[in-house]
Amino acid sequence: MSTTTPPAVGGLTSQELLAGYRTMRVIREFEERLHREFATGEIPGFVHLYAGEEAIAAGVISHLNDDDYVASTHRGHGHALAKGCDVDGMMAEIYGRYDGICHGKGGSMHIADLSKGMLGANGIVGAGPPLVCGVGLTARIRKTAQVGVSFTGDGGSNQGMFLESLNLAAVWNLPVVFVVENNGYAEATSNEFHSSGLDVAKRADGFGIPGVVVDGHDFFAVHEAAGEAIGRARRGDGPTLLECKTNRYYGHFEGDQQTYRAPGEVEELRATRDCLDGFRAAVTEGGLIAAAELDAIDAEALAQIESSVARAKAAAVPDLSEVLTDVYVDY
Amino acid sequence: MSTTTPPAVGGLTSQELLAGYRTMRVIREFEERLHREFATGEIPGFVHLYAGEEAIAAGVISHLNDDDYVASTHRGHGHALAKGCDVDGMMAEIYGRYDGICHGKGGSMHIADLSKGMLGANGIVGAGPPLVCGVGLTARIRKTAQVGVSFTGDGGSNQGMFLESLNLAAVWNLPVVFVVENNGYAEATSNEFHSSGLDVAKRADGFGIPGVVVDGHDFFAVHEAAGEAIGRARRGDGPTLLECKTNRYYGHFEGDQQTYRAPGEVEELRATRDCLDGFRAAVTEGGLIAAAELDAIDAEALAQIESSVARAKAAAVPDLSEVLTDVYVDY
Amino acid sequence: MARKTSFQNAINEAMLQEMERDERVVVFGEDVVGGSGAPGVLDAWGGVLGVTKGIHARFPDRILDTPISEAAYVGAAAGAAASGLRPVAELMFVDFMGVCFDQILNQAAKFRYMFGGKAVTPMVLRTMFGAGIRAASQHSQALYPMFTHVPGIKVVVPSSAYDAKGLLIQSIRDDDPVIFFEHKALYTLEGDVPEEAYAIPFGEANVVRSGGDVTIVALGRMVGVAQEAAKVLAGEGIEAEIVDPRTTSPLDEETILESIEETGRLVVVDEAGPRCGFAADIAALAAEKAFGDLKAPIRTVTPPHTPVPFSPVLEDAYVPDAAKVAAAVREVTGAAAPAGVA
Amino acid sequence: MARKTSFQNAINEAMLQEMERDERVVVFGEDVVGGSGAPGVLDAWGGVLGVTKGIHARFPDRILDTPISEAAYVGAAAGAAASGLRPVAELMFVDFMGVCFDQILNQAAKFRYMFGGKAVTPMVLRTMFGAGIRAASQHSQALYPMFTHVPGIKVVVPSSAYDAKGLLIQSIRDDDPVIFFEHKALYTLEGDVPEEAYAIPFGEANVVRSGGDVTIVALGRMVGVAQEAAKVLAGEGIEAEIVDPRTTSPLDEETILESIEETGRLVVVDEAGPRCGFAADIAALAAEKAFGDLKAPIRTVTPPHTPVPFSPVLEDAYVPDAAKVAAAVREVTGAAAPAGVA
Ligand SMILES: Cc1ncc(C[n+]2csc(CCOP(=O)(O)OP(=O)(O)O)c2C)c(N)n1
Ligand SMILES: Cc1ncc(C[n+]2csc(CCOP(=O)(O)OP(=O)(O)O)c2C)c(N)n1
Ligand SMILES: [Mg+2]
Ligand SMILES: [Mg+2]
Repeated sequence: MSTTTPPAVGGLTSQELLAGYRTMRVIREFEERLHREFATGEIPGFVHLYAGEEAIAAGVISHLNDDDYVASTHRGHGHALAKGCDVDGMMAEIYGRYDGICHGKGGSMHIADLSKGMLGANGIVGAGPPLVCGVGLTARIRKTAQVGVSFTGDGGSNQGMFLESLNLAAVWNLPVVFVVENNGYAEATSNEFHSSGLDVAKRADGFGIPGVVVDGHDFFAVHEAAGEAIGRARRGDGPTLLECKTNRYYGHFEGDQQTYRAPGEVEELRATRDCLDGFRAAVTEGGLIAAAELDAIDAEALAQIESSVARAKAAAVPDLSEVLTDVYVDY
Repeated sequence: MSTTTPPAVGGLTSQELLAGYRTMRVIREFEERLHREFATGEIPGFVHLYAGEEAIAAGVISHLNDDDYVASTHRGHGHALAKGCDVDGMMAEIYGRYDGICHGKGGSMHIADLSKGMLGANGIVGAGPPLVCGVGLTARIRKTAQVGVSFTGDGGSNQGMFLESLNLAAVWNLPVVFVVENNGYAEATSNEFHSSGLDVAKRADGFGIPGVVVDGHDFFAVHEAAGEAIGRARRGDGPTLLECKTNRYYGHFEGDQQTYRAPGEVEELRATRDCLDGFRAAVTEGGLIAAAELDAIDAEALAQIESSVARAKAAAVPDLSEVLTDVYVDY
Repeated sequence: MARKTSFQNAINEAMLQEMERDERVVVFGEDVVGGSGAPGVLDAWGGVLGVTKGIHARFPDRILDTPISEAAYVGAAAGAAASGLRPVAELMFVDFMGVCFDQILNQAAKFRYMFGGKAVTPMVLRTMFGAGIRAASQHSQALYPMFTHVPGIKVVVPSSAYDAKGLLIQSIRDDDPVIFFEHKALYTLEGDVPEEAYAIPFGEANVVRSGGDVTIVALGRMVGVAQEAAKVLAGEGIEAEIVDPRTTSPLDEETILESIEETGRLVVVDEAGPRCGFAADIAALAAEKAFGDLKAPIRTVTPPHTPVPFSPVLEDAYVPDAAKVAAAVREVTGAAAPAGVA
Repeated sequence: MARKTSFQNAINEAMLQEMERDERVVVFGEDVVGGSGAPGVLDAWGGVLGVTKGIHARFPDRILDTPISEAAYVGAAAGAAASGLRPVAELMFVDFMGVCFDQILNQAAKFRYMFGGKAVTPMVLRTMFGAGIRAASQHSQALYPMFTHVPGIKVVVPSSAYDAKGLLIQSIRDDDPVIFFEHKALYTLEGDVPEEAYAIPFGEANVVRSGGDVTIVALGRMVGVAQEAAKVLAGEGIEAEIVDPRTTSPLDEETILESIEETGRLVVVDEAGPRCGFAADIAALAAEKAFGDLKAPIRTVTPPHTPVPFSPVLEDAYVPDAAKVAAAVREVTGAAAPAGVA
């Protein structure tokens, strides 16, 4: 056992740094692979990819324990992976297999694992914030230090359920954090239009809770701001709205041609704002982490996704009797 | 025809002043009388009285024309009277008579008259703001100078429909005004609790629209602020949130004992903050209006309400066949 | 030990006893305490009609007032249930479902299925329903057919004080999301109610009255209406069997079908609307599974396909009454109306 | 002049023609233009599946994108209709009704009644529904039974391109609030559609196929399923009559009852859930008003009382198919299954 303090960026140990990088890289590989697989026509249904936004899931969720809960969105793979959901189980779910994390009954938009505190991706925009108010209530009533974190898009921040939840959490003084992933678009509609281009964080003021804006491409910035918000929640000091400015690389869903975006917009973002590139530069420049260590994670992630796709494709579909099960605990 | 400018308070002509006073007095008499009549058991259903808040309805709606629209609340008598709904018709409605403004089918909570631009009292808290967004859209599409005004309580400002509407009106740049009547309570729950005691007007900031706070006991203050907001709307400069701080004299509904209020709270308000008293003092002190003129209005209002109650009691109830009519225009 | 108490007290008692028994049970809703943040007394209301009165005195930390944000707090009930509490939330009037239905329809009801059987969401949503108190179109609806349509939730509609207590206790102990419908005109109804806690299992209909000539299926306040009709009919020599399903989902098909097997005739009386309603649901059940037993057309007695009118005379004409039920029974049994009855 | 075009184009054309004819018609919803405020091309989407594509080019001022605030903009449709426009709002998937239902249930639907007949609310809410494209539990529901239950609104469920155009034009011209259900798996279905505008009256069922042995009632995508079944059955000597009500509210009871009078047998196939659903509604109608004509129990063929599963194999097993319909028909007609069919 070494007694020297390991090097850190933003107060992070090298282990934490590597873990953060690994989370982002696994998400990226997962999503890039899905993008290619979707094109073959083998993946059923609607698929919304998180590529480009990884620093948010990784930066926020690295502060959470298994008994903290996350309520996610339609764009939920990143949150689920960061919260510890099984990669193979997720991939098999997306392929509609019985080995899927929901036995193939949920699919991409409903990936969940309550044993990991993953309350579900959600096909209903804005439905997650009320759910984490409930998590916060559980923590408050049971006097635990649990925290609930919801993710919502910029578009979702116009949904009444989200806005009501800000107030409910304030009034009940709940240990929750409302993360807003502002990627500038709600489907094809720009934030300039659907929210008059304003910061979502500004809405927090009207409910008397802190509203914070952070660069969502920057793992370190997200990590720090989320740490404060989650710490505040754990200390019993109430909710925070944390807005992360980000970008998505792919269409709203697979199949979207993104003609509403400026030509070259995504290429430019990939070249200049990529969270993985930024992270790599920050940790390698100062010599904190050797590039080779990151390369090894990259290779591992690639292999892991490769294997999960192979397993998913080979896995059995559910038995037809599964249609009728799991509706009720007891009926 | 005289060429001298008539005396004015806050830029109001004496005719306008008398009209404002009359509106407030008729509302007050209407509500005080209902309070007494309710106690006899002859009035069916839920009745929410507006007494104490008259300056808001009178001050805001005096700026509106018949083709401007108002969407009201469960506490709607004041708005309906100010918007020009027939007093006899309203009273008969509350008694459930066929002569009622809605043929007895609506009752106190659904008084409406579209020919007067009264889009209805509403039993659903927060349902009015979306409706006036629609009115605003009508004006925008038809390029008229019409305005839509919704009223919402402090409690109703926590309802998602209200909050969404602020944003929709901002995004579509609609000619609407969202009036919030903050009487400090949502039923038995205090504004201190249900909105952390904050000004509702603060919520406007997050949507990029002006939020204004005004003393709702003061007809002149309301009139001026409402004039600005409605003017802004008519000019095409978009929505405003106008919060009027006010108080209700009676319980949430008739029958409520108000034990959640401080002893003497209402008596104190009646003695010191009454909108009619304040108005009388303001206009008589400077000699703008003779007290006798106001007394005459008081007597007329009393007589009008007296007569409307007598008519309502004598009026016929609807024929049973009325149950089946008015569901559809054509079915 | 049973003693007479009201439907309302029975519900109050069920909550208190379950809160005592299980510290995961929490209660919240608008003004369920009443007076939060206000200068006067707390627990001023105990719910808009006093049904939660006294809970605050006993369990001050486990009952909470809410803002008028039904979507947020009904969703919070789902989230709390999924994370370990057993919330009993209140939707003041079921008419307000339109502002929070997503959290029931797409969240609480579907968690278990969407998540492959790995979620348990033991929440109860108590709500008032029904006509008869001149509350007009937006505060008088029955609406349980809409909830019955939704897989994943259970729907309870008690008709007596005894059932209200036992079914609410079962609702709270149940591991599935439950919506519990309280008819506002039944709150003062008295009945024999044991003091101790007891649970009435879901999906077990109550044969409220036995009779061999016709089966009347009725729920909630319509059970009393059916009983009134049955008394009149008995005087005419027609013995009606009244079956109260108590829960519309799950539904005790067996008891209903057995009764029809005996009587050969079915009248369904229901306060919900006729189209895609509960009366149609029961009629369809019989037409599919008891066709061979039926000796006459099925008759449903429901309000018309209209909103609930305000004026007392109209509202009274809108809601099914004993005379309409008796007339329907006479029709299916081929009996003549007694002199003086239309 | 009729020519082949798709269900989706038929809908698009109906909107364009009515916008041309009546300047009070406006269209709004999420991404119905697509690209508002964005740096790229406007009308990038024309709705999530392109159904409103091209409207912006023709009527740039009368089509608006909205924030994701369904309650606000559906309510705005009601308010706009009450104040003089004829809005056609879009609820992307009917599954999202839970966030905006109040504005339909308690506002648009009830204005006329609550206001004593003095309001007119000519709004249309277009919405996608139905299973079959692996969209999972929250994007695949049918839900029209809930709307059918609500007095004051009309409910339209077209099954062909021809009907889609004519019924949507009627919806826009109609003075009552209408909800218009578009099955997402029908968008590419081609059919003969006149180029000119035409309206199909509400409450007039379409007898899609004539036959004397059994009546099959079916709506939306289930009409095609029933036709498939009928073809198989015809090979076995069973002639099915298929009645498509086209609107569930108002309902053409007459055509359905007349058909049953001829055939004496009823099978209802429906994609909505079984409990308090549309199939039950039709079965109840027959059990009440055509009992004397029925020679066999009624059979309903619906999905089970479960959410819609994601996995393609499960979803396919969930939705009624021709085999299930044929089996139900064989049952009620007493025919033996042909060799090789279970
Ligand atoms: C209540 C509801 N309305 C609309 C939709 C359709 N929809 C799905 S995702 C989406 C856009 C969401 O935008 P945003 O919240 O910014 O998230 P992003 O997709 O950018 O991550 C919309 C409109 C939905 N699923 N639920
Ligand atoms: C959606 C909805 N939730 C709850 C209610 C019950 N309710 C009627 S009035 C009211 C309080 C409203 O308070 P506020 O908005 O402040 O108006 P005030 O009564 O003070 O004028 C409540 C909770 C309702 N009618 N509609
Ligand atoms: Mg976005
Ligand atoms: Mg108030």
